[in-house]
Amino acid sequence: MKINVLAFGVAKEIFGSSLVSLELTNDATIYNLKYLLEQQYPRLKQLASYMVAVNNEYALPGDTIHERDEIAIIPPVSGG
Amino acid sequence: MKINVLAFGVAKEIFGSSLVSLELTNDATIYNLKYLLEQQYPRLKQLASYMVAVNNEYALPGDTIHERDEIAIIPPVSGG
Amino acid sequence: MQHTQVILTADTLDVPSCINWIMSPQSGGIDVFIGTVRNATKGKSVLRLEFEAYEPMAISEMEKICRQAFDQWPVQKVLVHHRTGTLQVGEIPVIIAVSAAHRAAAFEACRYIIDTLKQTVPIWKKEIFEDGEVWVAAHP
Amino acid sequence: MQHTQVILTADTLDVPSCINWIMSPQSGGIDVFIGTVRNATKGKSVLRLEFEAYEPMAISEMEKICRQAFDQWPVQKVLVHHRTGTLQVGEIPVIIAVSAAHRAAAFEACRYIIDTLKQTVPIWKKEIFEDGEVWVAAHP
Repeated sequence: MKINVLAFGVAKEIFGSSLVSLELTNDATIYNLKYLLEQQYPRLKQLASYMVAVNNEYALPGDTIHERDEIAIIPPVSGG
Repeated sequence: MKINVLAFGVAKEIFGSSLVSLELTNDATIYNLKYLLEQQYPRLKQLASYMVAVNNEYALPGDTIHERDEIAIIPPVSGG
Repeated sequence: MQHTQVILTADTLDVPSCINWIMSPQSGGIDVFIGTVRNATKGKSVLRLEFEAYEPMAISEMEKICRQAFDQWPVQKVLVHHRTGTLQVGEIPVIIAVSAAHRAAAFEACRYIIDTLKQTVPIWKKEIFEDGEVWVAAHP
Repeated sequence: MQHTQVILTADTLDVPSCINWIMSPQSGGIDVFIGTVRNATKGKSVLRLEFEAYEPMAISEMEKICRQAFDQWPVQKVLVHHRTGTLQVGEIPVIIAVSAAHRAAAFEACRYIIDTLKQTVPIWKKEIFEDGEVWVAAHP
């Protein structure tokens, strides 16, 4: 399945875009997504940390990704 | 010596006045003053507590009172 | 004390002017405590409050608390405004504002100032009910 | 949630309107935290900040924190306003306000909200210096 990944803050600069598209297998997890992104964008691994959100909620590494989920890369937040 | 004692809050109501005059011996302490006041105004003893201030500072029971000191009775405060 | 503003007044307290005074380009966090007159105490309806102060000592005690805040936390500015006289429900008896480079100091100093003010500053509040009145905290 | 007001906006934040919203005849204490843009960070002069938010998730996370505050403390109203876009030194990125019958709950909930917001809400701040710019907290 093809999924779109939103990027914010420093992640947007690492991707060179606020939206990247990826091809994932149907039972792919957050862990699989992160592995794939880090292969393609090695600078992701230099972040202090980053989370993945699915449909506006923080996701765990084992969570499965479904088609049409809204996926976002959340680098360390710094609001306030 | 004759001293004036300022009263605030509930102490003003107990004294029936915002200022009472007392005759004290020259080496009188805060302790002596409180004893004298409590003889004259027994309702003072029904307060949760009360302090005496001398020249705008809280005084201790053993502190000596001098002529022309500004003495005030401070019932439990409740500002804020 | 140019970084301290202590005011005891019978006039209405003004939050925006307190915020204007406390803000500065050096500060990163400001904590403001605003006391307001509640419409009830212990389930009993309050009509209004009357505040009385031993003015010179109240000011000197409030200034002392501000100095203690500067001694204990890295704060930049400290403001204490307190009302006297008659206050209706919803009116503001006290505003405390503290600015600091970092928020922890602002929060802790602000809390310290209001907690200590309520214990040491010679100001007294009388609650007026439909059927009587009482000096708060006077009796056990 | 009629007792909660969460706003994420590119417009200037307005402290007086926050105070007006948070005050009520039931409340006895209000704690307000105001973040301000400092002119320096780690000794380096800051020209301005740029805030970016993942808007729907930022709002939902801020609402979640407000619900957690209601779960943990007896508070009456909770307000969170956060800016996006470019902010100059002295401008206000965030206002948190909490009202409660008693001040301890207002202070503790306000502190909880700003501390948690800074850890979980997807908003990012870029510091702009004379000689470059950096996303705050991005790198170890």
